Parts: sequence; C-alpha cells; structure tokens
Amino acid sequence: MTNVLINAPKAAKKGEVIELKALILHPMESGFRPGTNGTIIPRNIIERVVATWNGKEIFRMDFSPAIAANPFVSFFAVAAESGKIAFRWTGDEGFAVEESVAIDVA
Amino acid sequence: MKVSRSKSQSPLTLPERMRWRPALALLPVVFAASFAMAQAGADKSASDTRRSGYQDMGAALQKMQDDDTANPGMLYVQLGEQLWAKPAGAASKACADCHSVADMKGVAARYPAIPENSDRPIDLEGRIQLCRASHQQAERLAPESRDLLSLAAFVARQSRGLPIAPPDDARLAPFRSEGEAIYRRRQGQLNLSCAICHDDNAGKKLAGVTIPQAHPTGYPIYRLEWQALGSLKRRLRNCLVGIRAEAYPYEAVDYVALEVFLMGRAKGMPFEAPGVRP
Amino acid sequence: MLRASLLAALLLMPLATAGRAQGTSAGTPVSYTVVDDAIPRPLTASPGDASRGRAIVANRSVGLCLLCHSGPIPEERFQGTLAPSLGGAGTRWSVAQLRLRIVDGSRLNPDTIMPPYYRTTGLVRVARAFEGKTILTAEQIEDVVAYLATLKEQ
Amino acid sequence: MPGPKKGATRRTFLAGAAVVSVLPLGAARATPEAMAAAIKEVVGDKPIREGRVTLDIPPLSENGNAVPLTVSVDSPMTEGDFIRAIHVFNEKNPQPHVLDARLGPQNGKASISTRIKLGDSQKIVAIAETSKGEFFSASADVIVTLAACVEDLT
Repeated sequence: MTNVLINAPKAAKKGEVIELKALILHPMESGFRPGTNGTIIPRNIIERVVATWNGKEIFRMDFSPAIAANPFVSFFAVAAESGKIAFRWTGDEGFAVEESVAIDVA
Repeated sequence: MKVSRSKSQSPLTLPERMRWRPALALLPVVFAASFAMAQAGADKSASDTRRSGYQDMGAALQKMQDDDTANPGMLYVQLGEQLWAKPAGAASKACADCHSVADMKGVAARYPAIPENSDRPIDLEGRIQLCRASHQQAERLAPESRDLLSLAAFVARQSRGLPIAPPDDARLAPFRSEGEAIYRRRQGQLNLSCAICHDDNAGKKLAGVTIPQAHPTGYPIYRLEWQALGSLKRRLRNCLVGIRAEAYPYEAVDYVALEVFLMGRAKGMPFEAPGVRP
Repeated sequence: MLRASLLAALLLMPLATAGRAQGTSAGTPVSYTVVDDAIPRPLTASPGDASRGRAIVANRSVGLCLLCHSGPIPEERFQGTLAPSLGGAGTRWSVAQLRLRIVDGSRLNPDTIMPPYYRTTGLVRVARAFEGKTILTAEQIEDVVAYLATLKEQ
Repeated sequence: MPGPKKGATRRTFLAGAAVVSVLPLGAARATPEAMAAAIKEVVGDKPIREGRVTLDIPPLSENGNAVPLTVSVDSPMTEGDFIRAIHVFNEKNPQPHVLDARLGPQNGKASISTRIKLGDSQKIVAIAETSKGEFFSASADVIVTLAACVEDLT
C-alpha cells in the first residue's frame, strides 16, 4: 500500500522555483510516551528524508522525535531538467520508503 | 516506486501498486473543491446559527484541512482508494466491481440509513461491513482499524462540499428520538449530558478549548489529539470518557442512534470529510 | 422561609442516612446534614488545608475546577468560562454554603452543570473505574472548601 | 547532517531517548539551558545575529501534537551566496534540537515547512546557516492549549 502523498507540479518552466510537498503515514512514536500499561512505548521514528532530482540530492532533513506523526515536509527547488523527483524516508526498525514523481521541464 | 521494510506490511504486489499510481496522481485534481466553496454552496439561511467545528479552529488548522496536499486525512483517503479497487473475501470482489466512484457521491452525507431487508439504521462503517459480509464474503474489519477508516474516508471524501442530507425515511424517527434521549441524558460520575456542553455552553471555553456545537460534519476526522484518523464513534467515546461515563462498546446501537440524531441536527450543513480537528 | 428550609433539610435526611449505611471505606461518602442551603458540619474530624485545596482546584484531572471556572491561579493558563470565577467565592458564600455547593449542588438547583463532587447515587452509566466512588474524598472537599473560603477578592 | 556535527547531533537525540527509559518522564525535559547547549553544538562560538530569518508558527495552538511551522530565510540562493542549513530548537520538549534541514542553491528559495510536537507552551528558535558560515536566527513564543479531556487509554 502506498503510504505517501507527494505533491509536485507535473510540469514547470526551466529555472522556475517550484514547491514540493510530501506526507507520509508514520506514527513517529517519540519514545517518551507511556503506553496503556504505564511503560514507555519504544521509540519508532523516521530519522531522515532525502529528496533527489534525477538522482542528485536537492534537500534533506533530519527529524527528531518532536516531528509530528504522519510527517509533513515542504520545500522549494529550481526546475532544472525533466525527470524524476524522488523522496526517501529512513528511520527506526529498518524503515525505508521511497516514492517518486515525474516532472516535465521545458 | 520501491518499498522496503524489515517488517514488511505491504499486502500488495509490485504490479498492483504500479497499476494504481495514475489514479493516485489524480487525487488532488479530482477532489480539488475547497471547503470555502462548500460553505458558499451550502443551503444555510442567515438565521442559521449552526457552526461547524471547522469555524471554531484557528487559521493554521483550517488551512491544514483545506489543503489536500497537507491534510493528513488524505493519506487515508489514498489508502481507501487502493482498498476500494482491491478484491477481498471469498468472493474475491472489489468495491469497484459493484460501484463506480461517482456513485459514492453524496452517500456519506446521508448515512446512517436503513439498508434493504432491514429495519435498523447502520452508519457508513456499518454499510462497509455489510458489503464485506454480503457481497465480498470477507471478514469484518475491526472497529477503528486503518482499513475500515480508510475505506470510510475514501467514500466520505466523495461527499465533500455536499449538504448533509439524512434520508427522508419515517422508520428513522424512533432511532432519532432515542439518539436525542441519549444526547440529553445526564451520564457518568460528572453527571453531564452532551446537550449541557454542546447546546447550552457551545462557544464557551472548557479549559482553553472552545466547545463546539457537535455537528458531525467531517467524519472520519484526522484528530491531532489522536495523531490519526478516527470515527465519530471514537469521538463520542472520548466525550463519554471525559464525563467519566461507561463508554458503549463499538458495536452498540446507541452510537448509531446518536449518529442519526446528530446528522439530522446537522442537516444542510456542508460535509467536510476528511476533517482536521484539534 | 426558615420553616421551608428546615423541611427541606428533614426531607434530605433520609438520603444522608442511606449514605452512611454504605460503609466507610475510601471513596464511600460519609453522612452529612443539610441545613438551609448549607452543610454546617465538616465532613472530616480534622480541618481542611487551604494550600492542599488550592492544588486540588488547580489540578485538571483531580479537582477539574478550572475546566469550567476561572480563578486566581495565574500559573494555570487555560481556565474555563462555563461557570462563574472562583474569585470572591469566600465573600459570596459561607464555609457551610461552599461545602454543600461542592458536595452536591443539584440539591439547590436540579439543572446545575456543577458535578456532584460527593455523591455516588442517582448517577447513570458511571464508568467502571469510578463506580461507587465520589469525585473528591471528604478530606479533599474540606481542603477545597478551606481554600475557596480564602478567596475574598472578586 | 554532513560534516563533523552529524555524529554529535545524532548522539544528542539518542542520549535523550536513553535517559528517559531509566528516569521518570519529568527528568528528561529540555530546558532553556539544554536548548542553549544544543544551539552551541551547531553554531560553536560564532555569533548569532537576529534577522533574515522568518519563523511562522501560530502563536496559539489548539493541540501540541501537530503545530505547523515554516522557516523562511532571506537569501538569493545563488552558488556564491545561499543558505546551507535551517535548524529548529525548542525549550521544553525532551530533546531541544527539533530538526536539521540541508539546503543549497538548487532550492531557489530558502523556505521549509513541517509540523512539530510541543508538549507545552514555550519558545521556539530557528537558526539559519549561510554558505559563508554566518548564523541568523528568529524566535517565537508559542502557547499550546492543554486538552480538556484526555483520550481513553483502554
């Protein structure tokens, strides 16, 4: 099941600054919260998201447990060339999800 | 697309996932109607003092709900869209084999309703469970499970912007009365009723929180307190816990009666699902 | 007027007696006597402590008071607007009147939204965890009364 | 987090988690001092100047579980003059360093948005690092409303 929503324009003019937004389903369990039995629920967070444009890194963000559940991130990028914008989230318990969208740059 | 997890939880094969990508990409376009448009299009007279909980939220949360690319409820709508098309149960049938997505327009805005060959109302989640049992021959989904909420969110999303329109069915009247009786009954150690807070004191502050009028305009909602999507039943349970009353079990008919009453009370108000609430 | 109040007190007596019959374990109400619109005698042998009472009032999950009321407790930022400010409560009411209003305000106004802090009967669908228990203990009620009595300023 | 700071910051995150597993919750709260220390870890002894950074966060949040925030920095974002990193810090969450975003000229605009958890009302600080190694900051005070009723844990 796809647990990711990426929002990026389908097409952009070369040199245009576009906004990229991404949402991912993840509990971001902080490791500070007691569960129903009173013991602390183990930490389970996404630690990092890296965005690439045709394989070249354009943005990364390291998360702490203070990032909200189902993390949302948005940033900007200069439309340089047609191709693939990919997001890769990695974190605790071997979490690794990659998702990409295509963009036409003219 | 690549999904790798040490504890893999993806029941779909890769080709299946690929197949649904184009539909997913269309999501924001298909459902672009904003809540502002919904408000404008709603049939509300000037003397109507009813307010959606949306109107009691700050600008930041209103924006979170309105922007489909920022509303976390849309993650579940997307999951629901995938489940909608996925065969399930012994009949190996998908929702999509019987219904078009377009047919779902307005459905969530008129539930709870009494299904064929029955004399009792069921809510939207109940309708999904009934379809699973009778048409898909699939097991019941657990209350508040991600799959059930996602399917409900996907169906509810098709009614965004439409006025809440309970069915004109006289058989619902006794259930509406029962729901109203529960709404007005004092319960729990704190001896409070729904009406005491949400009719008599709506708009005032309970601690720092504005008490809403309790119109179920956006269910299932993404509640920040839950950090997840949840049903109207879960929200009702929260209130019951708050007044230290024994919550009804999820299967209780009492909830459906309350839902019939509340949806009747919100008749004509625009449907917002998936709503975002604090 | 006085006769009517006394009559009311007498009518309420059987309820109080019934309370006593339930025993004295923690959470089970001790009996009390309503005179006019007040409970003149403390619920406990030792007097309430105003500073403990303040802490109970300030605590959202113990006293619950600030969910509905505001009060002169500046460190608690979010206070309710459903009910009158607690400021001046000690001027508006006597200790005995405060006691009844907390113990069971519904005896004075059946439509009150004030929860009955010291009643276990006549309640519907109480959560199992709270069944047969009062919201506050007799000691806590006396502490809260002692605190509210100190609130002389509006 | 490229460069020598990576390990240090990462250790900070993990150390916080480890402490909590053995101490009561209250012991792991970040403090203004912990925030200052976390900032020093990123900035070193370089001066931090006010300005150029805009921290957009609602002054009042109805729920601390997801507080939207945007940090924008005034920068041409050219090869010779760009914003290299944006950091966000807080005073009262268990760990003071909330996020570390890495940018470059390819971003065109130095602006990021996300949502953070805030357990209580507190001060938030955003710090931007320029390609020339300068640091600029902005801060905001956020009031987080406490939930009136808590979720059923059963």
